[in-house]
Amino acid sequence: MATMLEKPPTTEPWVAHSARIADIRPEVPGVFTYDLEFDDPAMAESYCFLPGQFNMLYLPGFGESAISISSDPQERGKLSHTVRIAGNVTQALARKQVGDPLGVRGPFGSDWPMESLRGHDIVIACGGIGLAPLRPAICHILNHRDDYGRVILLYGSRTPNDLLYTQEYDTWRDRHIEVEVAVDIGDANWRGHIGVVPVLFYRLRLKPQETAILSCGPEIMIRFVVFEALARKVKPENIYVSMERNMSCAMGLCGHCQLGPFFVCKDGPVFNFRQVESYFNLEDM
Amino acid sequence: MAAKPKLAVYKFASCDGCQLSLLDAEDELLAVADVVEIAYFLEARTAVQEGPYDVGLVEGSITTKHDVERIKEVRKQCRFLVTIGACATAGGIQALRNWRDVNDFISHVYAHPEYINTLKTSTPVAEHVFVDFELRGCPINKKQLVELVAALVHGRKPRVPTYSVCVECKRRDTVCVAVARGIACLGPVTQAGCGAICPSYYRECFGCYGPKENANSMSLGQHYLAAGKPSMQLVRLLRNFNGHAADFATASTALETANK
Amino acid sequence: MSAKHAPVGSFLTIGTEQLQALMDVLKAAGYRTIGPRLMDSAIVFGDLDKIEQLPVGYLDRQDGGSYRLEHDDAAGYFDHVVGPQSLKRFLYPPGETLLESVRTNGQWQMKAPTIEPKPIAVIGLRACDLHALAIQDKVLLGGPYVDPNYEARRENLFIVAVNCRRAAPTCFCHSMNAGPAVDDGFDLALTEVNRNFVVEIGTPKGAEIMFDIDWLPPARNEIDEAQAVVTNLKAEMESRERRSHGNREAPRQRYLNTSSIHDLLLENLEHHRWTEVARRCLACGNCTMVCPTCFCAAVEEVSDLSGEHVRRERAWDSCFTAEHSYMNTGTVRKSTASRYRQWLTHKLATWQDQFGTSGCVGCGRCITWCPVGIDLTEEVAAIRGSEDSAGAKEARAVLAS
Amino acid sequence: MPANRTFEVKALSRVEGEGALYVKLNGNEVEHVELNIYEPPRFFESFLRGRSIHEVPDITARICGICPVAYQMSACHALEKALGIKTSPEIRTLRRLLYCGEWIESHVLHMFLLHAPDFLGYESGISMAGDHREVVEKALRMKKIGNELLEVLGGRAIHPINVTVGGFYRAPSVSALKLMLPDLEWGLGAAHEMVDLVSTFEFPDLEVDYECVAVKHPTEYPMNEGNVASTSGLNIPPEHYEKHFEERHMPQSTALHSVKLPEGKPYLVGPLSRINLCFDQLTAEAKRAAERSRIEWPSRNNFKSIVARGIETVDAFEEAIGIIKSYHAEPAQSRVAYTPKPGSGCHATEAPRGLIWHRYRIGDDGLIAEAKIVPPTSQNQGQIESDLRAYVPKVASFDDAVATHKCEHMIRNYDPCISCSTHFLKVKIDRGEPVTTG
Repeated sequence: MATMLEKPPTTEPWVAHSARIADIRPEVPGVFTYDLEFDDPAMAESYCFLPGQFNMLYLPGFGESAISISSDPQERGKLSHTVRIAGNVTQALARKQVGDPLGVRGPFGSDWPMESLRGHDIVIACGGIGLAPLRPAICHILNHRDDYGRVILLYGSRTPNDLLYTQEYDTWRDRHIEVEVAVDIGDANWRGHIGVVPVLFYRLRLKPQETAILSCGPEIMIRFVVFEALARKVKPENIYVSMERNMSCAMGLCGHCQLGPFFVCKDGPVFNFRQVESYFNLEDM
Repeated sequence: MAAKPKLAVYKFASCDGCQLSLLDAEDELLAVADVVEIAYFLEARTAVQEGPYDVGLVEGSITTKHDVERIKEVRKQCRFLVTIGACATAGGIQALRNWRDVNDFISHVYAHPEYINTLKTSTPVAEHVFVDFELRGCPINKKQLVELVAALVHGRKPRVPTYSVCVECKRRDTVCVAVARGIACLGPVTQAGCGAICPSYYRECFGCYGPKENANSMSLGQHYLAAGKPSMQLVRLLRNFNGHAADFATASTALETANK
Repeated sequence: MSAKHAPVGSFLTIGTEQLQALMDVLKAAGYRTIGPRLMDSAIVFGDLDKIEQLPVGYLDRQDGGSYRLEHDDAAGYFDHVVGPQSLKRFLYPPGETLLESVRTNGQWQMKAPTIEPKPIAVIGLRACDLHALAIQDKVLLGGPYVDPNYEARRENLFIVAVNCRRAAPTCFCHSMNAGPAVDDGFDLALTEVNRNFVVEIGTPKGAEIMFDIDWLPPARNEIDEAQAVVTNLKAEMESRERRSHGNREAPRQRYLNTSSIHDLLLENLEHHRWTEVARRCLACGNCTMVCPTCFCAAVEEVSDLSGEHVRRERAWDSCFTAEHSYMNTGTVRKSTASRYRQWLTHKLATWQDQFGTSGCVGCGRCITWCPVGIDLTEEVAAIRGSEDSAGAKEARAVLAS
Repeated sequence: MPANRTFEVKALSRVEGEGALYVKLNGNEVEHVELNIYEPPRFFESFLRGRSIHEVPDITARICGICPVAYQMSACHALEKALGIKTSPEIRTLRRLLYCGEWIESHVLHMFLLHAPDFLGYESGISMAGDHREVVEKALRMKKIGNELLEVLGGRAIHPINVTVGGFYRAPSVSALKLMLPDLEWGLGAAHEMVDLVSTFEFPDLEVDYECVAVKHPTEYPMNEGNVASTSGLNIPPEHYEKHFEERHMPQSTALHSVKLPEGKPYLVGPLSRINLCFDQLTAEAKRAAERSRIEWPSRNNFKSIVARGIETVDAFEEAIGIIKSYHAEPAQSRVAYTPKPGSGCHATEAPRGLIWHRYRIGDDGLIAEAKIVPPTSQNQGQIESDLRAYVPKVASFDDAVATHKCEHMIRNYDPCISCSTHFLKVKIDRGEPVTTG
């Protein structure tokens, strides 16, 4: 089950910690990775997070945006966010440079249950920017490779140019993570799969009883991933999905990110499929 | 800092009130002039800088053949085109002609109809060219206008709510005039932005900001009708300054038809 | 004369003079005293100095989408019921600044403005609103994150509750177990009996305030009469409610059948009734604004033209707006049907999952202040009605077997 | 210089609305002068027909964003006459206060953002602020106070919502008005300074024998009530307006002008006319300012209307202070109730830029059957052209650009509000396209 990170109570929950952009890396068109450093060394020292959690990044004048953390949770002092430039805040972020200040509140939300999945085979099924919140999970697996069985990454994007972290795939493969990639539209050099992520399940031979699924991406993709997994007799309680809603306060106080009984910001973003299955196929939920 | 964005202010058929809002932003006017280059604004300055402009604010509706052409030119000149006010956004009060025979109007007002060169309809700018953003209101709210300018200067989305006047009304603690006084009020279907002024003066909202998103004027109209309000009163209420806006127009037409 | 100290749980009697004295004592103790006042054609909470400001002799006629005041010589000080506001306005105000940031030399200084709220004593709070207060406490104070501003205001609240002697047709506190009797969470509770007030001491703080007031021990029958007020009202609400069953002509008393309501609603998320109510619903947000428990709030960035001075402002929000569920990919709840469903299922069902209580206290404000008089009890009954139809029962039985 | 010259301003700036100027010169002889209104027609009088009485002030406000109060006031008074109702003295006073707010905001706007730049050699108030920041800032603060007065009384500055036939929807609270006093006191002082400043301007020499027309009241400086009076001795109730003033086609113009009957002469409305006719009714402070201006009143030079506006601004501030100081309780009734019934009524009030006249007929159905509105700028249009004919020979020695600018400056003496003219002005749009109807 997802666990909440123990956090010391804060008397000023709305105050962001000041930080600075330490590095900006263009990943794919419209997506950048921002490395951040806290101004306060004590904060930098004590800050930790679990795979799957997110921060509220604050650009004064523009607002806050919930962005999942994409760095290695074990690597203290390093905090990265891979951001797709889409809304008000992220567009402003795109205009920032190394050294520019911003605010950080977090970490918030539930995590991929890496501890309780020890001993399992793991299928990570994600699409587009959805790989970003799973990268810390992959890092965790690499840090504890022997704790897990077979690990398969099924990843899809629109075109080959939209695939995140391609330079890391070989490293991952070296550490026995099977990486299967599909794109909607290939190009002249593309030799891989064409199609959507759920299709990557077709050739997969799973040991369903021992397999866990971690999925993040567009809701429609997650739906089909779950469908494929269930069709292969993966236990529903071993399927985890990361959901997205309008996370605005991140503390379950503002009410915006509700999904059925859940506040996605604090009960999620990572849910066990069982928790959210009844809301999955509903229009406008 | 990069060069200041160039701003142009245009006028079509209107009362000037919306562009006046910029001059009425007394606390911010000089600050606005510091952050944007007011390159074309006939009501305020004689000097004219040549286009193209980064931002064009358009006041007024399209009512002549010449203006149909002129708005296309304006569009070409402006990278980002914003309509300000009910006239530019919904056709304005001039759009009342859209329900009547304009020749009848002309002969009623003008002794020499042959001099009058006008279209049968008054239409919003967006029916002629692509509009990047619409600022509602009759008149627009100067705070929203300053927010719009600030947003454009800093490259963000203007914070302009699309919810109902009721939200503002309740926040400011005004007792609902529809529920507590039985006044036919358009607040529940009208977009916020004015600050919910009218109900705080014990009178109905008459729709200056046009229909809110997901407006349901039909339901509201039926409710007032059932409460005994004359249908033509409701038709007139919906046909003020945003009568041509889709949701108001549909509801007023339905109420008018029901009356016949 | 006065017995001075009255222990918690004891009853005593005061007249109107002592009610004035109570206000004076509260003021002297540093409280801002607020209570029901007649303003702008309604009874709303306002600053209260003199008991003459109380709406004595006024009744509120309430029904779906309608509220009218009426003078009645027989009516007492508190024979109106609830108005458009609730305590939410004072503890969780419709707008406040959460964070202020100033940029100097490329550095942002961010700080939360500290608030030092003046203590508030509220006079005339009803059972439903006390329950609503307890619910907001759970939401804003009960979780891992506490709203510091609410907490600061809440700590300094003194409550003089009042037992209702009358119910509006929109009231259904009895079916939500939230009234009409005031049962908990007050410092003092009043029951108006023959132009006197029987006072129940709820807390040591309440006892302390009464210490300086010239009260009398109540006569035996006064306590009985006071207790009869609420038992009678409850019985009356139930009987009116029974009489109004299926009888459109009878004066209606709202009632909400709460049995298995959680599952009832969550099993009917695709019920056609949501689409039907959306034809009438204006998605205007009034129900959420007047609801004493609704807590949704938007946090907006407010910036000056230079972008160097920035505030984060919180304002009441509503799940009926498009912005409420807006993500970069668009608004999740596009249709009015889905927004109404969100509101109702949250209020009556998923609230239980989140906070272990219903989000509804049966105050009826959402019915009265809905501009078109949509009635949540009717909506639930409609869903339950079709659920309980023979066909549905049969279908469920088949599924269960 | 060539014998045949034309000065042309395709789009007049720093005026409200859209107009053009065309002057044709043959030697020193003015052949043709035309103030062309090309603002499209908006048909207010037509769509007022069939509307409810209570909607009229809301609709007529939309004629003009700069002086909506004038439109609301003339309409309310005219309709009250048609209904045979009389408002209380308290309402009358509050209406005057509302008018003070409009005069302040409109006059200060015109003086410092639109007109003063002409005298000081700037193309706009905004660029004037570069060298005279303090003056512009002070003016903006004065203007803001006028707008705030409109907001307290009218709900908002542009298109106020609190004005209705019979009075106000809600009387302003005593405390809200009293709160304005310190600002108004400051404004009074600032207005004096402004009069002193604009009095030092250099005024072109253009003395005209104006027929000045304004509302005149025996005891008050004219705003809301009085007869229509003129310097030639006319003094008539507003009901007789149409017997003495008429819109006429002038041979040198494509537009119709209001003229005074029977001689068919153009006439002048606006602040200069008001001061010329009603100097005695100015407040003490305003008279003091007028005296300090060292301008001889009555004045025949409309360039000095900027000083007249300043004096009226002093007047408006002082009046506003007086009204608020004596406002001790909200009136028991904020408006007089009425039952719609057939009838006719007309009324004239004083917009910042001059007399404005409305006439209404209420039909048997209790709705508006007929409306006629005569705004100030249309009345001034003939006089503007006449002034130009007199002024052009004086500036003909300058090159075209300077001469054109001087003509434009002269037009701005009138604070012309073209937006509001158009709903009734006969409009010809001549851009070489075929003239079409409908």
